[in-house]
Amino acid sequence: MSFSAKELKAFLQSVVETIEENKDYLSELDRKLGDGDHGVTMSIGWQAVQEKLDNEWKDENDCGKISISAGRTFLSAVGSTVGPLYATGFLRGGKEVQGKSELTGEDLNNFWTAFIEGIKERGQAEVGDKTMIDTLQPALDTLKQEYARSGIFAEAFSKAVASGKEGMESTKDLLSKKGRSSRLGERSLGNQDPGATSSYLILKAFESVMTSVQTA
Amino acid sequence: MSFSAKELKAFLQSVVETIEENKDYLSELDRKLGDGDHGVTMSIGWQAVQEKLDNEWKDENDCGKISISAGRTFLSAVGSTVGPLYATGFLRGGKEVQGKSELTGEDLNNFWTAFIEGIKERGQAEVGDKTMIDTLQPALDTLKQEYARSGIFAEAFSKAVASGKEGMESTKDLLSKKGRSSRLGERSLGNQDPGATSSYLILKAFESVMTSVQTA
Amino acid sequence: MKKLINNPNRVVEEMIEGYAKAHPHHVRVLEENGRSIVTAKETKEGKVGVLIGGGSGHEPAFMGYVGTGMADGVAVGNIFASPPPDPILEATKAIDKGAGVIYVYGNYAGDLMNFGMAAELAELEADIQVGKVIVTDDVASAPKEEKEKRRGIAGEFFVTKVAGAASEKGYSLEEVVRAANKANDHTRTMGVGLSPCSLPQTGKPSFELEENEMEIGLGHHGEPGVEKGDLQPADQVADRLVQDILADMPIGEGEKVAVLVNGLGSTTKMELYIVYRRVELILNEKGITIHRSFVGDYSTSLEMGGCSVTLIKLDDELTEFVDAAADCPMYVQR
Amino acid sequence: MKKLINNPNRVVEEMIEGYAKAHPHHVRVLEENGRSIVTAKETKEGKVGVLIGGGSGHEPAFMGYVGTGMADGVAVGNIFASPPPDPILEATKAIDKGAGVIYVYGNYAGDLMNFGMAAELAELEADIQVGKVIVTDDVASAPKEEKEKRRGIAGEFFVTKVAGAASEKGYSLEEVVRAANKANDHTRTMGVGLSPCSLPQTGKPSFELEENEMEIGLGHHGEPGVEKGDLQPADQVADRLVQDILADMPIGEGEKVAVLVNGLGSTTKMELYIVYRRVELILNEKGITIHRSFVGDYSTSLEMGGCSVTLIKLDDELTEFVDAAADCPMYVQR
Ligand SMILES: Nc1ncnc2c1ncn2[C@@H]1O[C@H](COP(=O)(O)OP(=O)(O)O)[C@@H](O)[C@H]1O
Ligand SMILES: Nc1ncnc2c1ncn2[C@@H]1O[C@H](COP(=O)(O)OP(=O)(O)O)[C@@H](O)[C@H]1O
Ligand SMILES: [Mg+2]
Ligand SMILES: [Mg+2]
Ligand SMILES: [Mg+2]
Ligand SMILES: [Mg+2]
Repeated sequence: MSFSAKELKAFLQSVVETIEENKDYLSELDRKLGDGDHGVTMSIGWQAVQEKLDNEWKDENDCGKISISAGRTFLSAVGSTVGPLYATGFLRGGKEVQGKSELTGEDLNNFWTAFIEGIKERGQAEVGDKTMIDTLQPALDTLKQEYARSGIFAEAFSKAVASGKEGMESTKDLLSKKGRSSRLGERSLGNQDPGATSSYLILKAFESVMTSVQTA
Repeated sequence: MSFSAKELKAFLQSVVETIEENKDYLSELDRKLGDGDHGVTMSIGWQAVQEKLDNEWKDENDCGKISISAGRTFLSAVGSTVGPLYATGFLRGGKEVQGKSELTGEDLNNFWTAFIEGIKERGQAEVGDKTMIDTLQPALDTLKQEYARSGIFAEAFSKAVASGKEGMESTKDLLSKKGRSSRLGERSLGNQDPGATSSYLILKAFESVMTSVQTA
Repeated sequence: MKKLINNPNRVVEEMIEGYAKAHPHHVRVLEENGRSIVTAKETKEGKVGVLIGGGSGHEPAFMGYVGTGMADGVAVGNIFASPPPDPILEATKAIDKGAGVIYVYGNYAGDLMNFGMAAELAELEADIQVGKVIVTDDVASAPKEEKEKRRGIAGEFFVTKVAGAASEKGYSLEEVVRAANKANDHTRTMGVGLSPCSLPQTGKPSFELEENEMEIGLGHHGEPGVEKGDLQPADQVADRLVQDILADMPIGEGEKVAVLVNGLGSTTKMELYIVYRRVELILNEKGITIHRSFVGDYSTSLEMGGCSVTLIKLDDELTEFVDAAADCPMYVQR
Repeated sequence: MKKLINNPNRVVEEMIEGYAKAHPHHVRVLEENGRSIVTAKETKEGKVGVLIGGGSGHEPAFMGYVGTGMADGVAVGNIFASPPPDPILEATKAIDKGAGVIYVYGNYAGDLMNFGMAAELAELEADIQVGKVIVTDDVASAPKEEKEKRRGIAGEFFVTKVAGAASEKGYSLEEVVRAANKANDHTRTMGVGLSPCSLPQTGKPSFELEENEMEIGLGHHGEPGVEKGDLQPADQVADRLVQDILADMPIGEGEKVAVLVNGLGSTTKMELYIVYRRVELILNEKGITIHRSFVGDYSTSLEMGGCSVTLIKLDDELTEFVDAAADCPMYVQR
């Protein structure tokens, strides 16, 4: 396996694209639970990342720098609730791989662990609160467990994504407790959380890059 | 023929009713040409007259007083464009029959002549301007001519109403020149003027009272 | 359309009640007539009274503009209907301080007749001298050669402000009338409508526009305008409005104006500032100096969507009056 | 819904441009960050800086409240989205006069994180002491026992006013924070929504209500409320809103309040005054004194239909601050 800055950028590029594709869907989910802007916000933020991909980062090989810069770029472009959350993810993840242009399975494992722990710390949400944590926490649990067991990161990550998907889907049956939809009560039932959905899309984008790395 | 205060009140009562029935229709006509309130305004004004009919005028026999009071009541209740116009009609008409509790054909002819001349003077509109004058002027012309010819007021008035009706209908093919719809240009074509319509309804109400007086 | 009201036939009464209760230090309703509202502050003996009015539904115009530096009294009509002479007359009597009263109102058949009748009565019955200033700022409502036929819309704000400030300064009736007429001569407005309002009594939209249409020159009561067309970007709309104003009242390089971007009711401040941005750009390019700007709801048409742009060309006198302080329940300037 | 805009992705930028151009004597945009707006007037050395902010779409909140007696600076987010730390931090640096800066913002996850991060950075990087006051006036947004979970809505106006007046008076940071927190503790708001707004980017209504429905407790961004039901007459709506406030914050006979009846965007002043009329009646009956009233659009949700009622219970200190003069582009008090 070889995961370099090129792959990291491919991952970011893939997130840009999946967010663009799912922009309306994410806003629609948020319209039912919150203020209807999640797709808009994600799009603004990731378009800012796109701009960096196209210019500043062209010759950058330090994975840490790229990830940290991605976090800052996203945050500065959007603010909002997800700005500090995803930004913290990329900042903390980036710190783990600072100075590295090639990442090992171990590095990637540390990246994602720091990424998700960072978001948890920033937002103080718990599983069951109907937030992105419902995607990210089970994904992290599985990743840790599977990576410890097999030592094969790509395999472990794929399983983590599957857990994240289940977690995302579980938000349909949850009452909102955090964020804009927290007062919705019963009426939040039946609707999937937008942040849980965008988190899944991000994990999924990473998985697809991992797959192409493996097959390449 | 006997036309006393009782008949005058019956006429006013009949206007109240016909306006109430045609309220939405008049507003709808005004919506196409103006600000959509003609039915509302007429209704507010005539409801105020109704209140007087039910109370203050119960024992009043002076046709002049009743008519003048009707004009004032209408004006105070509505203002608007038609307030001063119709009020002037009733004030001027009332002046002609002041102190009289029984009105002859001559009186009624004077009443309507003063009524319509008053409105013309107040509003300074001319035939063809697409206003109530397009109903009232031909009605007046016919009334004068026919009454001079036959000396039978009721008959002359009926013919006047028919001319008024034609005048009212002619407003459909006129460009607006006065009031709120005057800038409408071409687009005012095809729509009947609301004020021309309410004027016709008033004439018509008077005609029906005249008919019942004759047959009674 | 949904409205937060009780009885459609009593909206004006209840609005006035609420207004008087909310601002007891600013305004009071006359006992003589519930549609006459006057300033609650004592005005100076010898000050020319400034009286405004018209149909309601245009709030803050007109009742919101009673107060120091603006009007001393207002006569409130039914929705989109001129007030009758009574409340005008009563307010006239209440605000006259021996120097006469100026009436400022829009050029509508109803207002002309009702204010005209009130003025006659004031002079006849109460021996109060009345000066009448009829506002005709709406460029779209008649061609240039027939300016006297034009309607009064948002520009009435400037004419009222000038009359109020001139009277506050101690001008005589004749002078206040002159200044206010000058303000009117120097003022032009062009508007655009995007969505209709509805009268509480009928609930019907005041006009019809397709989901992607706008109408240039639409009247303040939903009267049809001069041109219906596809909704344009804000910049193009602003270009059109300013163009039409400048074609009608050329303003040379180096000349000075005040600008009012007025919301018709449901248009957000965000949109108004986006329009303002472009207006500033155009005037700036032409070398016209913007002395002061007003952006917000100054004269509405219930919940109509759209906006208007008003320019008033300023000389030194008008500049002073536009800058003068004012303190009204719905408009304060320091 | 139709909007007078150019590019949906640039509405906030263009609004800020227009705003800054319209009021150059009042506000200026920082060169360091286009989303930071500060007062154009020189503020005194040693004055506590007052910084507000949040998502845009609530105009006049928040950017309209920069000026004497209110805020010294504002950080402007995207529509309905908290600003990121950068513009908050830059505005903090610009308005600090050596006495620290108070942040007043609503209790939303995004604002908590972004203002929180900015405060940390201000202290770390620029050695500026920051006090944070989080507004939680929306009674509908959480039960009484969980007041700390409540959202901030129209009541933010009063908290900002108190912070601004306290800082103007020369209070220390600690004291300004205390006064602003007291204002928040004394403030309750209940709102009702009648019709949705739409984001320029999606054009979709923020929520759905039938033609004859209203929703009590609806959030300022279209977040679902506590109860959907048939549209009631204004009096009953007012009764319900005031009842819920008084159940949450009892106000005794003889106590004093200021009232704010706030429009959400497309609701007319006529309706707001009709609602005010009833609020006054209820408070009057209970022997509660209304010291001052505010009726109008103070915190909107784009073109949403509906209104909110806010009560702030006044002691002598709060009375002084509510009465204090203010001079902002979208709000002036004399
Ligand atoms: N405290 C929190 N921790 C983690 N995620 C959160 C938290 N609060 C909200 N979220 C997530 O944020 C999402 C909403 O994001 P978005 O719509 O972009 O922001 P906003 O709520 O400011 O409009 C929610 O769907 C939820 O998943
Ligand atoms: N100068 C005038 N003379 C006679 N009738 C007029 C004049 N101006 C307008 N009208 C009539 O007034 C009618 C409109 O009345 P209404 O809708 O009640 O008042 P407003 O125009 O104030 O809303 C028009 O249809 C027209 O017939
Ligand atoms: Mg959202
Ligand atoms: Mg009409
Ligand atoms: Mg009318
Ligand atoms: Mg948001």
